[in-house]
Amino acid sequence: MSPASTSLSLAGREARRQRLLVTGTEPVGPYTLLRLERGELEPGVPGQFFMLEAPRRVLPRPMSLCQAPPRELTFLIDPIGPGTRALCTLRSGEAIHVLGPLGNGFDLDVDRPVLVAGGIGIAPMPYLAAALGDPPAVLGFRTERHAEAGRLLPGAEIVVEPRLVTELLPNDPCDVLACGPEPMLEALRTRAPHAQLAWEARMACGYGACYGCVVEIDGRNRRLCVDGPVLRNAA
Amino acid sequence: MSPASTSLSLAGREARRQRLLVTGTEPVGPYTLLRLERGELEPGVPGQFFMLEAPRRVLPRPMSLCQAPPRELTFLIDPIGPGTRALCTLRSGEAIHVLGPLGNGFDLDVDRPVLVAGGIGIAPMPYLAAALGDPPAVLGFRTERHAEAGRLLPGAEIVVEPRLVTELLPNDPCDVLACGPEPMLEALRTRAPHAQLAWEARMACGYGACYGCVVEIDGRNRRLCVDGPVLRNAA
Amino acid sequence: MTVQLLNASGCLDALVAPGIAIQLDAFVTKTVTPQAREGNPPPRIVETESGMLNSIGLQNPGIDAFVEEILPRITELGVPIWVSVGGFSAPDYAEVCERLDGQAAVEVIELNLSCPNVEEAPETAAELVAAARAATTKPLYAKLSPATWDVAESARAVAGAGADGLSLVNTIRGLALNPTTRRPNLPRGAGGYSGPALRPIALACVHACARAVALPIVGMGGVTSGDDVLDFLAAGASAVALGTILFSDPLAPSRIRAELSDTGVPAVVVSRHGIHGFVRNSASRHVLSSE
Amino acid sequence: MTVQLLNASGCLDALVAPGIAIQLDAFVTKTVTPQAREGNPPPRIVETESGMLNSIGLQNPGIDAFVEEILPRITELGVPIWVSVGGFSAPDYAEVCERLDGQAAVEVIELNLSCPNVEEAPETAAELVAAARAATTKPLYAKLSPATWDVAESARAVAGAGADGLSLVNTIRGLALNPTTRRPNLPRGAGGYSGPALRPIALACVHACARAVALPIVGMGGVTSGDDVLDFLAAGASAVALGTILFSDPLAPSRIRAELSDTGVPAVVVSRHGIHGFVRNSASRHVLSSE
Ligand SMILES: Cc1cc2nc3c(=O)[nH]c(=O)nc-3n(C[C@H](O)[C@H](O)[C@H](O)COP(=O)(O)OP(=O)(O)OC[C@H]3O[C@@H](n4cnc5c(N)ncnc54)[C@H](O)[C@@H]3O)c2cc1C
Ligand SMILES: Cc1cc2nc3c(=O)[nH]c(=O)nc-3n(C[C@H](O)[C@H](O)[C@H](O)COP(=O)(O)OP(=O)(O)OC[C@H]3O[C@@H](n4cnc5c(N)ncnc54)[C@H](O)[C@@H]3O)c2cc1C
Ligand SMILES: Cc1cc2nc3c(=O)[nH]c(=O)nc-3n(C[C@H](O)[C@H](O)[C@H](O)COP(=O)(O)O)c2cc1C
Ligand SMILES: Cc1cc2nc3c(=O)[nH]c(=O)nc-3n(C[C@H](O)[C@H](O)[C@H](O)COP(=O)(O)O)c2cc1C
Ligand code: FES
Ligand code: FES
Repeated sequence: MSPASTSLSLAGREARRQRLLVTGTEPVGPYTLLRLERGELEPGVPGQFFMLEAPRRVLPRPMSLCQAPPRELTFLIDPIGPGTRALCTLRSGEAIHVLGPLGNGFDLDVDRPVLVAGGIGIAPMPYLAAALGDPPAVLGFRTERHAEAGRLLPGAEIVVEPRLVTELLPNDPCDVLACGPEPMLEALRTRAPHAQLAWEARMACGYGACYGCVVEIDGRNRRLCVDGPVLRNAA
Repeated sequence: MSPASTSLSLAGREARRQRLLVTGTEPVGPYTLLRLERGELEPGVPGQFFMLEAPRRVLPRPMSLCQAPPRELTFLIDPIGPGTRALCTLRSGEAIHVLGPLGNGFDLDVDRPVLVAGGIGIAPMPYLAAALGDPPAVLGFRTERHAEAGRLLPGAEIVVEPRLVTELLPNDPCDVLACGPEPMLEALRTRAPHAQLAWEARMACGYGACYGCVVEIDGRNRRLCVDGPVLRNAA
Repeated sequence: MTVQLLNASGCLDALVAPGIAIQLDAFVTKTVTPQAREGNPPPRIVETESGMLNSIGLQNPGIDAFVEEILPRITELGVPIWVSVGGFSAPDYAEVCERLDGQAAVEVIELNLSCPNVEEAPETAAELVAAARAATTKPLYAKLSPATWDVAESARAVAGAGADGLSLVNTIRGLALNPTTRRPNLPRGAGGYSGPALRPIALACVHACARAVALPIVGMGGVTSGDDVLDFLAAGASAVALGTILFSDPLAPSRIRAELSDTGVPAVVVSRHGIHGFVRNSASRHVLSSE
Repeated sequence: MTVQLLNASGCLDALVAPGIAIQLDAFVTKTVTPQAREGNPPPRIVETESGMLNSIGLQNPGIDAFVEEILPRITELGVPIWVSVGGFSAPDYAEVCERLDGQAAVEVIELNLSCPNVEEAPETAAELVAAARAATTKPLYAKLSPATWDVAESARAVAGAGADGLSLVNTIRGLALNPTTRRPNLPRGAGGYSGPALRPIALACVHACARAVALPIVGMGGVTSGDDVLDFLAAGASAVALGTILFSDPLAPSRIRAELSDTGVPAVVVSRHGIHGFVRNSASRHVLSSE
């Protein structure tokens, strides 16, 4: 069992910090699905994120919740550097500190949801799809191997580069909820003025303490960890 | 099998550096006996030492060879700080870089050898005793628990504080070969003018590169790793 | 003697994390400048092997918005408030200190004389302290950089200019490159280096300054544990501030207090005897007032 | 373009480890002073989380014994020799440089202007370089400390005084305490901080100086791998020196060359374009002469 948790009010929301046991890891294409005991943490709203302790690193790493099975939290991790590699090599029985849920998730009050994800941007989609009753989804990947991650979202349409997700967007009006690389989000921004987009930035703290994660919103530098990561395009 | 070794001439002596597999560890009282595959390293002369890579530490740690069983090298380690603790928690199958043998060992050309050790100073004695045909030996320890290490030197006389090894020294002339804490070595120095004493100093490199290990010998600062660790008292 | 724990300036937002701020003996604000600043362009942070680099660039709402909108709200927390003041000239420091002088809620003014991420003022640290001294009667803590050959000399200079205490240390300039492009990982090139790697440097600065001046010292730089806190006290600090550790462990203040309450306090006294030969009670006057 | 690897002064004894010295493009001696020095009392070293502190105190036999006994023997190794020169006043530097000026075996003189473990000379770095410049026609490399607010300024000053190159950086002062006694782990208190923790600081200094002056730069500070070497070259170094890594891996020179020969060289060129917009060929004149 994981040791006791502590609750914290961060940016007016309840979050908890607890040392959680790793219950398992499995490869998903080039990514790793990390399963943690849920402990006393709330899964939160789809699109919110958690700060995961990265073994032997100075700073934790922000990760979107991928799935919320009973008594577990899972995260889909792309090993692109030292922190994510350390997380992907965790073994069952090891434990890491986790803080969350953090930030603004997706607004689920939408009429015609369509989920759009590129690459590791698929990470928050399984939990989001479950909350919205498996709406239509389109996924784009760099290679066939990356596309294996599509199995986490059964029924989704999948394209592999050079084809792009934007080609698959329905022409009739819909509510886009998206996560992925910046070029994809920028493309959607013009295509779907009211899309809800989950952005990324390097984060040191994840709860508003460091001002490291700012992005420009309406000409002002705002903290993505507090005002995002999900932003309404128009906003 | 351990990867290939490289040979080096250091201070005019041949040494080798190789990544050696841990074949096992066993507790010996409060100490840990670390067993390594011998690879292509020479065990050297009793009293010589090796620099052992301490996992996740910046500097290696100097350790005297304890035993030289066929195809193995063993080291007796007292976990007094981060480096020795890291070495004591190594597991079979892990591997560390080892450099050696290094320094001046004991001069084995002695008529009436008596081995004297205090605490972890017992470390080089089993290999030394084997080379001299199990001469008489006296061992001093801080507690009964530490004294369990006496089993590495069957037949040795053992005293536990407040009693001191010096009480057990034979009165008729003999050739003392000793290793242990400074107060013990200083006491022997006065008792046995020609004793061979194995000293300690903090070492960064172990092969004469850093000048970190100097001790005062005849009013000059000499590198213990090159001119020692075994010094002839009178010298 | 209980150990005084503060946050390091720029490492905690009391309005976003009030539950953490109230665990501190004093809350230190992010540096406030005369005008509002948007700060430096992102990315602003990068991790290194045993620390991190930041290039925030003193993003803050400016002294007017601070006094009108922020100060009243953090005052409600009931934690003693230290305001960190920055600027680009002596008049800047004087202006901000003057505005704060009338604010009863402000217990201490910390002068950030050493931000590595913005252009520096033309005046020396001592001149900036003198300008601030003329503008306020509040206790002034001078925050010094470790990037100097003789920090004790700087300490004597700011003490002579009227500083009531020292905050040691600020970050030191560091650079990291992207392993693929080999370009600096931060747009401005260098950033401020903080975290565990900074600790030995910070301890050396505290140790040198504690011998050079009789002022109380808030020690900081890579503190992660109760053990680290004891090192800073032993080196001559009278209080300790937590920075980078708050990013990975927002609960560090309570954890560290627990670590200290086990074996801490006697060790503190012993150790400070060990270093100073006596316990510098005077050293804690401003911070102790928060008890 | 091949990468030039040297040892950092004080981190290798060519007479004890000739097999390592001959793997280098140049061997840099431990700092030599006018008189023999016994150095500081032990213990002289302590490890930290990601570096080490040393307080050797320039132990060396003095210039006479160096020229008579040591120089002839290291000359036999056939490796270009850089002699590190130290002292406690401008005349000290001038005296040692004058003695070395006539020694054909000496290719470069490196002026150690920044040892944190001994009392410093009263003169500025530039004055010490000027004194050395007047005493010898050999190429002079000025070795600077990272413990300064504006290292580029120091670089311009020593360049103006006649330095032909820069060695960046020396150690920075650090302190560690014994966890039991809470007393400094080194008798003199602070020591020189080196190793991986110093790398971001060293890279920032190289980056700043490469922009400030056109001199070749020997970069050092926490180099452990070929990847680290590429970082220093990208930051503007024309050669790289290995220090603390030699203590844990005496075979680092050959290992690092192997790491570089895999993907290294193109990366170097790319990366230095990335930083400078052009490859500073002039930068390598002294060190390249060792090819
Ligand atoms: C709100 C949020 C949610 C996230 N969710 C996930 C997730 O579910 N799964 C997942 O695999 N990743 C996720 N990320 C990205 C992940 O946090 C980073 O990839 C990770 O921090 C990189 O750390 P590292 O040490 O492995 O690589 P680093 O060495 O830190 O970085 C490697 C490379 O990636 C770049 N980089 C670093 N951090 C980021 C970042 N945050 N965004 C974009 N580029 C970056 C660096 O510039 C560098 O070029 C999320 C990020 C945010 C902000
Ligand atoms: C030639 C030689 C042979 C040695 N053989 C053995 C051996 O066979 N088995 C064994 O257990 N140890 C041996 N030692 C001692 C061992 O190297 C040190 O205990 C070890 O380096 C301490 O590292 P650490 O990180 O665990 O502790 P540290 O944190 O480095 O030190 C912990 C405490 O021990 C003190 N200390 C550190 N290094 C030394 C040292 N070299 N000598 C004395 N005190 C020190 C420190 O001041 C500190 O108080 C030998 C030392 C030398 C020089
Ligand atoms: C993200 C970040 C922002 C900082 N902002 C400020 C600031 O606004 N003013 C200031 O005086 N110091 C600032 N600092 C420096 C810290 O207050 C502290 O001096 C330094 O980080 C060393 O402590 P640490 O190693 O515990 O972080 C900042 C540090 C970090 C990491
Ligand atoms: C044990 C030791 C001794 C040193 N002696 C000298 C010296 O005599 N002269 C000098 O200029 N630098 C000396 N240095 C500094 C190194 O040359 C180098 O500048 C510094 O260690 C940074 O490199 P590193 O991190 O790779 O060790 C010494 C460093 C160490 C660790
Ligand atoms: S990550 Fe620290 S403020 Fe957003
Ligand atoms: S340990 Fe480096 S010279 Fe002896």
